[in-house]
Amino acid sequence: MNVIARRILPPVLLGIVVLAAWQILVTALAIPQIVLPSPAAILAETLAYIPVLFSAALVTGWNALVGLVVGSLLGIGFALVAASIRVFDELTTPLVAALAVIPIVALAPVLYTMYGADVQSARQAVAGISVFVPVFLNTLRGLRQTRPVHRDLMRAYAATRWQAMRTVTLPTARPFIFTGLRIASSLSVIAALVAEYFGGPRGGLGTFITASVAGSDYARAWSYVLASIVLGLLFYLAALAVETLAVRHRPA
Amino acid sequence: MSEHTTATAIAEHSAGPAAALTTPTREGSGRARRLLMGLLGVLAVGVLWEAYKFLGPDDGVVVAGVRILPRTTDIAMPHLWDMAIRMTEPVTRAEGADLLWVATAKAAAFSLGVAALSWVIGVTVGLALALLMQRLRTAESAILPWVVLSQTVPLIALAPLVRNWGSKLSLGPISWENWMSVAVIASYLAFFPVAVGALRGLKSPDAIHADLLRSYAASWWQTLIRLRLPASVPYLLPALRLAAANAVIGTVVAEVSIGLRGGIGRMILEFAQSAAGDPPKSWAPIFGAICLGLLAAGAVALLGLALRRYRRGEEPA
Amino acid sequence: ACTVDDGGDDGTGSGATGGGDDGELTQVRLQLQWLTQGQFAGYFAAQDQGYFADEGLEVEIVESGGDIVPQDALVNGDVDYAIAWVPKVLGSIEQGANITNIAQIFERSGTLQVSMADSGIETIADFEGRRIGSWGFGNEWEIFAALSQEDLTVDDIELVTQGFDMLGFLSGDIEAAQAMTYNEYAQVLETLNPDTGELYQPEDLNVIDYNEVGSAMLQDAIWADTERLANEDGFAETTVAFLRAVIRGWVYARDNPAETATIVTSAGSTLGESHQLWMTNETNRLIWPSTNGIGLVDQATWDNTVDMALQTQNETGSTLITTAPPDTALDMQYIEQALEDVEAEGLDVMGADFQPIEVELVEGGN
Amino acid sequence: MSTIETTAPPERAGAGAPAVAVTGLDKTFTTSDGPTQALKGIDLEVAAGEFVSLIGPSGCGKSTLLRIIADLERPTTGEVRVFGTSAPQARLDQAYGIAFQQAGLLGWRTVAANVELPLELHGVGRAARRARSTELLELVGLSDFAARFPDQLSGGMQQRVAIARALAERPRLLLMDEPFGALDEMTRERMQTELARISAETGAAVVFVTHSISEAAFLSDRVVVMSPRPGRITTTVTTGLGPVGERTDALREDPRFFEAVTAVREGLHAGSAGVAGTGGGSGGTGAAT
Amino acid sequence: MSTIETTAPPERAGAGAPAVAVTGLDKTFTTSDGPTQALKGIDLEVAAGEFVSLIGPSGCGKSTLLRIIADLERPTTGEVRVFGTSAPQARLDQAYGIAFQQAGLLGWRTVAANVELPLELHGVGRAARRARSTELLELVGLSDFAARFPDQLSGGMQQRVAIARALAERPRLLLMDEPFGALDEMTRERMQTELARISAETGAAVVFVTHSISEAAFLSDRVVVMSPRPGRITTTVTTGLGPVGERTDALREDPRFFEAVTAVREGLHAGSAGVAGTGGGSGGTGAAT
Ligand SMILES: Nc1ncnc2c1ncn2[C@@H]1O[C@H](COP(=O)(O)OP(=O)(O)OP(=O)(O)O)[C@@H](O)[C@H]1O
Ligand SMILES: Nc1ncnc2c1ncn2[C@@H]1O[C@H](COP(=O)(O)OP(=O)(O)OP(=O)(O)O)[C@@H](O)[C@H]1O
Ligand SMILES: Cc1ncc(C[n+]2csc(CCO)c2C)c(N)n1
Ligand SMILES: [Mg+2]
Ligand SMILES: [Mg+2]
Repeated sequence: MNVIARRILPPVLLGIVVLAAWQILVTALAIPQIVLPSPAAILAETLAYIPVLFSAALVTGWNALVGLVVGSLLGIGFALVAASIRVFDELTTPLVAALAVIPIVALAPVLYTMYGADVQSARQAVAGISVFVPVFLNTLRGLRQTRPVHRDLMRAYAATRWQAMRTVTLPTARPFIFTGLRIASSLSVIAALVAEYFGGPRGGLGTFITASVAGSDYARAWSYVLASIVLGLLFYLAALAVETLAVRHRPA
Repeated sequence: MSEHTTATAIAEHSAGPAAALTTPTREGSGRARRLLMGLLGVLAVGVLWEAYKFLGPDDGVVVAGVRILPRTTDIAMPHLWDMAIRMTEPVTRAEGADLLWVATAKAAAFSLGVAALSWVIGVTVGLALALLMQRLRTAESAILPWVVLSQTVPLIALAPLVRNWGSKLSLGPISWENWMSVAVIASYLAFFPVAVGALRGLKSPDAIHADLLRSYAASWWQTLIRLRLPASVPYLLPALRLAAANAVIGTVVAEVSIGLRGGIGRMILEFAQSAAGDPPKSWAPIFGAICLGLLAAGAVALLGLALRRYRRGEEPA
Repeated sequence: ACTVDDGGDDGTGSGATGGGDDGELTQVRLQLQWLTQGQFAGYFAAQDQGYFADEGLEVEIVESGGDIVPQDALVNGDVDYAIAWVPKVLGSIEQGANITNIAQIFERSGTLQVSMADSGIETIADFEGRRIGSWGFGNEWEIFAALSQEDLTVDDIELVTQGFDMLGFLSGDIEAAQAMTYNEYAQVLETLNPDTGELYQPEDLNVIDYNEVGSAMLQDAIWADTERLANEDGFAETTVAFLRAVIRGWVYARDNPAETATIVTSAGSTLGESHQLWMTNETNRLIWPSTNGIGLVDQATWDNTVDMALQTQNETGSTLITTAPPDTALDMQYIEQALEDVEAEGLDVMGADFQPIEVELVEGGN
Repeated sequence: MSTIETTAPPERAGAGAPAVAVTGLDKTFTTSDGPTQALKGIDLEVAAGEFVSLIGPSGCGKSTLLRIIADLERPTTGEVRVFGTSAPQARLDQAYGIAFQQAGLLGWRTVAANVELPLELHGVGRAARRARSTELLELVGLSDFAARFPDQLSGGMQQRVAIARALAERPRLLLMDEPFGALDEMTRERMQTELARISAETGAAVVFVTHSISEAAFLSDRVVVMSPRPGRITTTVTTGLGPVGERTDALREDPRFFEAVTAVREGLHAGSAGVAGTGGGSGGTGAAT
Repeated sequence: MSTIETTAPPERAGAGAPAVAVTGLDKTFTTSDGPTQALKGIDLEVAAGEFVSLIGPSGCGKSTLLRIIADLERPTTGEVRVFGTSAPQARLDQAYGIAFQQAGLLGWRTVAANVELPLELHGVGRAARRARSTELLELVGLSDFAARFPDQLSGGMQQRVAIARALAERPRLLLMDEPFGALDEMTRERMQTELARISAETGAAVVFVTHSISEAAFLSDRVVVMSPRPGRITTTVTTGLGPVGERTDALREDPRFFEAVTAVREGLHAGSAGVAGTGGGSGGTGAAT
């Protein structure tokens, strides 16, 4: 009850106000569809195209998911190695920094050539690379949060490396890993979608956005954008849910 | 969506202030060593590239119908030396054409300019939002979810719209230019980490500090200047670095989308035309983009150096 | 003499008023549908040769990029004229764009579907079950139209989005790639064939020409705002003047392909020399020889494109347009007037004896 | 350490009134688990210049009471007057100085700048600020550290800076929440002696929260013993060890001091008997009021 | 609180040897500012079953000495033997239990699971672990909190869990670094009494670092007083208050206890005279060895 009043109501109200203002603006100033479609028009378009939206979201979502899973696994794995082998960390620091600043638009064409333009792999790779960076950085940071007193304790218990990793290092890093995953979740959707602009099989949200825009069908383009927002949100919420399940008790 | 989790997301991502766990012995010899190791790392990737290109099958490694490792043809993976040599040759045979690396540097400089402006806009907007959210709890709960949601919008889809709307604007004598659209799109990416990071930073002072200032009957403004802003620096700097990277990425994407002439994005578009016949050429803008991003991140690192008084107790990065 | 705008302008774009006889040049903005390149050779030639200035026009040529929709820039009032493909604009018109095709510059479609000689793809019917490339951005409609002629649907092929390059095709990921005669086809011919160690030769490729298939749609046309044509004082005259200069430009390009290619390159294109020349030459072939005079399209050809747009479905089941465009969508009076004017000067607007030149492509197009 | 001249503050309104007068104070926190009563029926008067310690088991509401006096927390019911004015007014008037359990220094300010913070906020000029901080750092024995940053100081030194800061504006009332909790015993005893002297010299009243029985006994005119939650005042022990300003280290080995300690301990154990598992210890004398 | 049966550990090798024997120990840390000598010429022997406290000003090296005994830090020169074996061997043998200044609980484990941690790491079965943690939590008075998480506990309670954890494997040597520093006085006194009993019952030797003079005096057979940096042992005070296991709250009001306190204080002040500004206090009796 209280949570609804404090957490849910304000953003929903703000959203409604903004949408209403948008609708009124478009109606009152008779702004043509081609300049700015009204929320009502977008909604109508969305409702009319639900099956298409759904199948497109499925294509993009699947790529994002594969990228998310593979990128996260690689990110966590590399972070584990970097945390335990200092040389590896030093070797990879500039590479990760570089990876973090490569625009998808530059990467996508290259990856399409390397992996093939007829399969979804290149898109999944694009998503995976965008996921890798935040997951790697957060995990690495998390793995370095081990408190000295815990490290001492493990040493005092003559715990093996693996035991220390399992009982102290990983659990300490866990919230950080999930933070990385949360960021990565919606990022993976955007990356997979943007990658569609540069080639690959048709059928995803990205290709349909471009197709609609090319015909000035902005209401439909927006309905695809809307679907991609919903998809991104779903990914985010799923990451949040996994986090809540995995970190049942979040130490203050 | 939980307030805590959303608010922490980016700031944590971007390495909030680390505990005062300084290991002083590490630092002194570190700098030169890190540089050397970094170079070695880059070298290692180069060796890996060539080694895989040499050993790997032309059609890549395909497992169960999925290509796990890339193709190794000259088109897919040009030799590094070919890329390097191509860099020193003119862009085209046309008279007066720049050398490729010169053209790339020029394009990078152009994009950097736009990105810098986007960064400034993004940081300003992000800070303003953070202040608003810090000041008013209702504003925070109303805005923050939308701020998070804003980042699920594929900005590439917005680019043509922004250009369309921008062209409707004319601010007195100043007319809307395409590079402004690019800046708007890039700042849309840049504002997010700042808003979230700054909010976290502004809320970072211990309760005891807030109490102290309250006991001094300090005004909100005094508290902001003396306490909240300085305390937020360790959160802000990683956010600024992220914003810089995002500004660069956003600039390049928007340049591609809008076709703004002069920058790296445009170069990607143009060189794609000869990607098949002249594969090493299309790598130039990629290296340009990387240098650009690293340069931007480096600039923020300098800023961090200037603000190091506010980062005491942070683990040296 | 030759300025290409990189996008910036005064934002109003509606400066094109009045004739050119008061000594002051009339500002005109022309929106291209892609980067500066030989595809738009005629406009750059007109600019360079001072044909626009002769008509009292100061023309600014505005490039576009990946996602810029020229007809939207026109509708927004950013520019006075825009170059765009007819099928794409038909969609925009249905969405409320009130614009008119004032000159159908390209008479033929430049779109090919290119496949390797050994791929066995020689007709549209062979598309079935194959990986067929298209850029998207509305360039896919010709494929859809061709498919429906063969009673195929999108579901019978595997449609792959092509990037800005032909690498997907060359790597074999795309079995039949969309290619403009003037651009992507040349990109392939500028690439070393790993089997022969030499550049790809036309014999190495199967080419399906949509003009021959019968599903070709009208491409580069010049569009203007219907409202302004009808109501704005002097705009009609400006339009005719503009078209006169454009015609002269294209005639110049036809007669001087090499010079024109150089003009385009110095206007800021980074395309290689041989590629630029190839593009200029091939573009000429889409215009010349002209049946009715450059820019003039007969109603039947137009209706043909409209009919395809009405009938062809894409993979989401929607057609490009659901109702026929208003009659104002095509208005040939300005080009007719312009043709008449320049023909009076003795200009050859038919190019009946046009002969394309031989262009030798070099690796990378450089 | 030399004795530093800490002049008494100029007379202000309500000088005749007690430093602190708390009547019928209740405090209930509403948390997500429901309401928690932290304080119940607190009546407390601290005379001007008096040194009063609050002692009691953890969670009994000592800090809460202090915070209410400082107007950092609002009472649920009851009244708080500081030098005759309301608590909010007293805060605006800067009638008190405050020091917390944690030092709470600003990490980006030098030690001197930390001490000067309240002066800076209230518009005191640079030279006057510098003079005052020099004086105060000498008082707490950190003159050599004026230009250092807090993270270069031990926890104990940080706490001493915090105390200097609390004294910056020559308040007539000092509110201190376990300020010596982080100090080692020797420094702690030294600081206690200093604080006794300072409070006497400045004539400031002190409300001092502590966990340490001996600290409370050594420093206070009166020790207020509180019961576990909901915090009530169960006993008030008047130490009777003479003027606070005259207490020196010798007192620590004085039998009267042991008596006072024992009295406070008894009071504590009696107050929490039946709540915690352990009963009170064996007998002892003490001047319980 | 009921008395819990804490059986003595089975005999192990080197049972006749002293629990701790430190000879000629120096410790120098190399930092970026150059070397810091933390300890100098430390000789210390702790007999099996003996309770020895280390006291001294902050930074004098108490923790360092303890950490060297625990093999968490290597000595620069000198030798450390624990029950006749080397310190590293003793660590591998789990010859000691340890508790730190900070509780250092794992926030994602329940209280019981925290106590069971060392047992789990050393392969003790689930049932045996549960039985032991139940026993220990009763010992420290936290039976009701077994299923809670550390952040739901007060700082004092957390420290009690840490002590229970240190006792989990029935070590014959307990190393404790200010384990009661965070507890309030009452709980602290109670825990002291408990610790005295436990150490006697288990027969474990204890090396106990503290800042509190009274705590050291109350708990120890011997109090080792250290000087400021570089840490040296300046005095050893034998409290002479009888067997540690028989010390109860009554002792706190016993004149013999005050004497021991005074002796330790004198030792401390003497040890740091000339270093800190304050000289030793006035006279008093104490059994300084
Ligand atoms: N802001 C708050 N919200 C809810 N409960 C609070 C709050 N502040 C304090 N409490 C509760 O009020 C009670 C008294 O807390 P307080 O901090 O005053 O105790 P204390 O005597 O200072 O304890 P300690 O000796 O550990 O410092 C505790 O039960 C505490 O949990
Ligand atoms: N890892 C380290 N590196 C460098 N110097 C250290 C290190 N650990 C301790 N020191 C230094 O050694 C000295 C002794 O430190 P130690 O922590 O043992 O003191 P202590 O007596 O336990 O102090 P406290 O009572 O404050 O806990 C200090 O000067 C400290 O700064
Ligand atoms: C983003 C994007 N990529 C490719 C094309 C394909 N295309 C169709 S016409 C044309 C101009 C002549 O080459 C080109 C390149 C496009 N329109 N937009
Ligand atoms: Mg408190
Ligand atoms: Mg210590």
